[in-house]
Amino acid sequence: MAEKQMIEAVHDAMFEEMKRDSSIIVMGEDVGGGGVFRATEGFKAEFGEARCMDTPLAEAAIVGAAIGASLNGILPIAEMQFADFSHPAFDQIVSEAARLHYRSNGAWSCPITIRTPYGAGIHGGPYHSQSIEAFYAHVPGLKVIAVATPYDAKGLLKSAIRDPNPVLFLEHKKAYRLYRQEIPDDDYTIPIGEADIKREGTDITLVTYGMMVHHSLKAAETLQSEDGVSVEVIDLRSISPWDKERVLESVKKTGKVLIVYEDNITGGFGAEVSATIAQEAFEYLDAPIIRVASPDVPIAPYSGILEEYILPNAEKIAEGARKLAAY
Amino acid sequence: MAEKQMIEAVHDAMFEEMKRDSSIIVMGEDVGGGGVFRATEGFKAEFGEARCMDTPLAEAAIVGAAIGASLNGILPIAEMQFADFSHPAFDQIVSEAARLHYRSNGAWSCPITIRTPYGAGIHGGPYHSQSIEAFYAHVPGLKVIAVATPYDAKGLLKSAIRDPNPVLFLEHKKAYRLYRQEIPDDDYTIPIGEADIKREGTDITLVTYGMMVHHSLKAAETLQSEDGVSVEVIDLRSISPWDKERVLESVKKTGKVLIVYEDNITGGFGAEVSATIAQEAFEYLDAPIIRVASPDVPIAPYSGILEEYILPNAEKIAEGARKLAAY
Amino acid sequence: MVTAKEIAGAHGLSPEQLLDLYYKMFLARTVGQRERMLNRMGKGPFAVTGEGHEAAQVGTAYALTPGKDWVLPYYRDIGVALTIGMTPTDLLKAHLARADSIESGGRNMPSHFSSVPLRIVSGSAPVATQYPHAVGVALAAKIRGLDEVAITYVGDGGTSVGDVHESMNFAGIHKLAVIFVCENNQYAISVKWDKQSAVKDVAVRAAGYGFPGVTVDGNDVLAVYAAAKEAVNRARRGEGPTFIEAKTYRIVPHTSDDDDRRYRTAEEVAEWTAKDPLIRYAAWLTDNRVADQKQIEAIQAKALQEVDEATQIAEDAPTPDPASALRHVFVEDK
Amino acid sequence: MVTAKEIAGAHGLSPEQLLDLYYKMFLARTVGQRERMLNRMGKGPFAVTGEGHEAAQVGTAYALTPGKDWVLPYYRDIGVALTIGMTPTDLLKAHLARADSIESGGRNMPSHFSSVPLRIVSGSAPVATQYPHAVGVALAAKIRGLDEVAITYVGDGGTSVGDVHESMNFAGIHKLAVIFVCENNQYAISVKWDKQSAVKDVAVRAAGYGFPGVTVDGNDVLAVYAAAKEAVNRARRGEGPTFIEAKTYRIVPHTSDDDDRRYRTAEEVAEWTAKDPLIRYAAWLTDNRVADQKQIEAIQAKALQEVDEATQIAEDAPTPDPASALRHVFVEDK
Ligand SMILES: Cc1ncc(C[n+]2csc(CCOP(=O)(O)OP(=O)(O)O)c2C)c(N)n1
Ligand SMILES: Cc1ncc(C[n+]2csc(CCOP(=O)(O)OP(=O)(O)O)c2C)c(N)n1
Ligand SMILES: [Mg+2]
Ligand SMILES: [Mg+2]
Repeated sequence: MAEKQMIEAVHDAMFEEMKRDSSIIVMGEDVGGGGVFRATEGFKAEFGEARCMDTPLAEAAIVGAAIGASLNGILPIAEMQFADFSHPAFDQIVSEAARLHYRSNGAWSCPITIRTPYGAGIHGGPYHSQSIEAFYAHVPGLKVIAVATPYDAKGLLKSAIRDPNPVLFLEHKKAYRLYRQEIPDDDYTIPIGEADIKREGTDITLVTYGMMVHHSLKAAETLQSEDGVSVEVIDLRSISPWDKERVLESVKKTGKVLIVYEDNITGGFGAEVSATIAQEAFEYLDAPIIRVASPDVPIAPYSGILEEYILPNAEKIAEGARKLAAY
Repeated sequence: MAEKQMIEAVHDAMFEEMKRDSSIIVMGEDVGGGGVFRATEGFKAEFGEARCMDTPLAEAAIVGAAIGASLNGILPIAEMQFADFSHPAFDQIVSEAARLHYRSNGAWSCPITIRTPYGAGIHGGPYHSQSIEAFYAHVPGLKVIAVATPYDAKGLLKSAIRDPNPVLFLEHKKAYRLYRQEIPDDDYTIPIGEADIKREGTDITLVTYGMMVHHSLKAAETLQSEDGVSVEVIDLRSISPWDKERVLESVKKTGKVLIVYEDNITGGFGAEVSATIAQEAFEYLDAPIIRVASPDVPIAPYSGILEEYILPNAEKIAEGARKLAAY
Repeated sequence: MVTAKEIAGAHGLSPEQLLDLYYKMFLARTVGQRERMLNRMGKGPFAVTGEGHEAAQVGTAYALTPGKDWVLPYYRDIGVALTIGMTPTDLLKAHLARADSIESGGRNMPSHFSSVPLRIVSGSAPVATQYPHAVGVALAAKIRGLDEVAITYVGDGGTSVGDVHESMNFAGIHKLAVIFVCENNQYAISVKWDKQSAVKDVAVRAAGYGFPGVTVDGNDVLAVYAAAKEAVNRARRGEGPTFIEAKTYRIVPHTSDDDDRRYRTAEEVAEWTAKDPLIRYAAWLTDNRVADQKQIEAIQAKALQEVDEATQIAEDAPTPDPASALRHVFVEDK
Repeated sequence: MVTAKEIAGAHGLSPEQLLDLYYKMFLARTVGQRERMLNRMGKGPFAVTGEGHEAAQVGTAYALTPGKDWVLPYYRDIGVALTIGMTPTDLLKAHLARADSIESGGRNMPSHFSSVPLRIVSGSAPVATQYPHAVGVALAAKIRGLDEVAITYVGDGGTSVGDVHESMNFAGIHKLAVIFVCENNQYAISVKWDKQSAVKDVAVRAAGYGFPGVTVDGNDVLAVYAAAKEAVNRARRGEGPTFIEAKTYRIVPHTSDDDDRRYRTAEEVAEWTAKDPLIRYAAWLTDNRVADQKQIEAIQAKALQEVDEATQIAEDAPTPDPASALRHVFVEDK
């Protein structure tokens, strides 16, 4: 066991996979120099330029070339330097990576991994802070993961790389150096599609993912100590597919649901979680399903004052949980 | 009053607006020749090439140039030939059109209209059939409309053109020539954000939009005649902003909700409608909120047999309504 | 008097190959016409074909090694697909959306060619998205030390798309073994070339990416073949990409949904129909005594019979099982 | 002996303008340094500045008519913003995310320049998205019969983006009054130019769009001004776009988050620091007796004092009201 930051876990997952399988390459802007977040530090020295390739500044071509390479015996991990800059690659991701297998009736497949730092809270302004999981969780044929802990990051990134389908791997950039966590030295993976109960509880089911996991755990702490309310915190980790079973199970136990996400509330992925519960566990609900998320403004204004105002945090989450507890 | 098909209503709305305001132009692929659906038939002859401009095949540039033109005294209506081909313009729509006003603290604004035929049921295959409203309804700063009747199309397209914000105007292509409807000869508009109760009912609230409005009305008919169940059919028409008030009002009356949309079920806009109801009208619900939508497969396979299998229709909707009625 | 062998040799081909070129072109023409006919008969809801493009398509594809080189065509490339080895039956099953269509089992529109063994990569409808895929295929070949070539096709309209720029730039930097083909038929549906570009020959853009761009008479199959052969040799030698612009004309409407009388004159179409690459090549073959009229007609008869048989097979083939629509969204575990 | 007036005249400028150019360059340098200093002091979380680019920025912008012509800069263009008329106070308020920052009221990152009266269009962070906006602005001017010019800027990295191709193609077709500038500092963060392009001079690509592309020494403010002036004249005459590549170097890290020692040598930076466009131009001014050392120092002192005052004003300016974060998502009804 070694103590690792999430960015190190991301680094190690790729490094170990590239050691294991020489068909794996990383490609993207500045990855050769180690990447702007240092995720590929030392890769060029270890694996050479061909397997740690600096690309031109052209996201559509990065994803498009990754798709093509994956058809010819190479397993690319394509980096989008920031999730906000994946937008120019939207067509290649949605029309091509996600649809190739289906449109060819299963004849062709596209096992690429697209990894990218996402999320707010770092004064990144409206173009270095966005959440993009809602766009892509809506796209059949694509798997979407969002992590915010070192252990989950390493185990799920390895699964993403080994998955025969295109996977969009979202790493919350505020969690990169948030803290260190003991993670196994030996090879391990976490199955895509499995949620993780980060805290057990009996009164309220709190469904979340990404950076909000940490804020939610703090809020759950507060509610336990100050209100004696027991909140079960479920970290989805996988957004598509997502772990309905585990969530519904918890809801049937608690009867109260709080859904927390950093993204804009309208059309955010939490809406899907709510809609699924409202259809499949309605009989068990003792209260309205409450969502705590960012209001519908571009995420995020640069000013720390403005950014803090719009982003969910432990206080706002606790407030929602209290409403629910009191219901 | 004159009888018009929806495609004619779309044509007339633009034609009349361009007559009224000489700063309005249409730009897009093949619009000069009348457009592949004939929406701009005769525009070049009437308004000249400068105001009915054939662009290169480049959606990002079409939207990007429209944004720029809108800053300098021109009101562009940009056509995406098919909604599926708006994907290359995703970055220009999300990062630029939708965010310009906010990021400039209200100093700049972008009053463009982007109109595009969307939706399935015409054997268009996986690239001439997509619904895209869920992607864009999630984007703050953008208004999204989806129409499937001649009257709504004309009134809302005029509102979209006159709106000072960027508006994505979705026209269900299967509805273009579906039927004729009496619409006023004189100028009229429909406020963006207002839903329309297409059929009054007391037992079930059916929330839908686009082509599904027609299938839902048929299903409502069936339920009335065969089961004596009264279904209220609400056509949202505006997806963002959407008419929560009217929907919640109806839910409080019926206590049962069926949400119908053509798009893939997971992360579709209907999830947002459900989540809003589950939070704001929970006390009034007598049954689970049921969604009838397409399964999570690329919409739509080319084969009519496969396409029909995945798309919602009157039968599938009626089946959902019966479940709900029986609950 | 020069022999057919010498004439063929001058083009790096055998007399049989010269006739094979004509056969492929005529077969492509016939499949295209058949698809349009089946569409008019209401058997297939949609048809997009390449009549007029046969020289550009067959001439380029003929320079490749099928099964070794990679092909990323666009929807008009019936002649490319057939030259590489797809059969009329394959294409007509796709046209009729049959369950066992190797293109897509009825999921993709017709003329969205695909064959794993032939390395013809399934394409989509958004124009030009295959360009970066070809770059990636060639990048993988370079990393793996393989001398495989990737060829990709787009129309003149497609050259306006950003992906084309990003792809040519990427391939130029790494000297990848990609051949970028543009079948310039001077129209993007109804939009004439002068509304798509300020330059006459789009091939000049290749200079901006550091590799050769050639403009060739796209109705002259031997000229096209020569340009493609040269590009393939360059690519195999590791000298990088080539852009080939084949100037041609589609003598049919854009698709079965299009009425081309709205945007071009009958005179213009007639003028180009007179330049029909099949008529022209057949004349060349006979003028040069590579074949006589009887041989030409025999080839035509053979192709027609093949397409008739293929039509029968395709029509008899089963349609997809409705519930199979749910399959292959993700890779199914073995 | 030639007079300052004659020397200036040879460049189509007055002696005062020659000094004004230096003043603008030094002001830009000073604002950039100030932002980095404030960032190191922890007063602003982020700084992106343009030290080294001053000649390219001031030289191009100086050819425009502020308030009439349209400017779509990128994040490094402090010298462009100041030359057009934004003040050090404007830029420093943006750096400190103040409520009354005319750039964005603290919503956009610093150096995302904007001024409605000056027609400097608010930009985003995704590289090169402003290129098509400039095309649209010029398209509108053409439709409306106005002789306004739109100038837009991007770095060398930006030239790889599809939007740049689509924009240049569009502008070329319609001969729009757009000037496309590329400040080629040879790096996209850590990626050297030879990993971004197979051609040495990106300006050659303009030929593929039917308009002139010029490569100019981006550290020679008068050479840059001459190229820009020529482009503006062309545009005003309705002769269409020009692409200007200004070869330069950023003598500071990419941003306050970057450590440039990871990807370039101290020697390389030193070599270019010696080519500093300010030192070079100051020397030219004194060598040609347009100014003496005292005048140069007076200009520097003036700029420094202005930036000191601006810093004070910006630091004293109020921060945004938290709840104002909810405003301006949509246009508010009057
Ligand atoms: C990105 C995108 N935009 C629009 C379309 C609709 N469309 C299909 S084909 C076509 C014209 C293509 O013209 P060209 O590239 O010249 O090929 P051609 O059909 O002439 O062979 C258009 C606009 C599309 N398929 N993809
Ligand atoms: C579409 C997009 N991809 C990636 C980034 C991240 N990024 C910001 S600046 C930059 C390098 C730009 O280099 P260049 O265009 O040469 O401008 P310079 O900073 O050298 O002046 C990158 C990759 C971005 N802002 N936008
Ligand atoms: Mg064409
Ligand atoms: Mg640079």
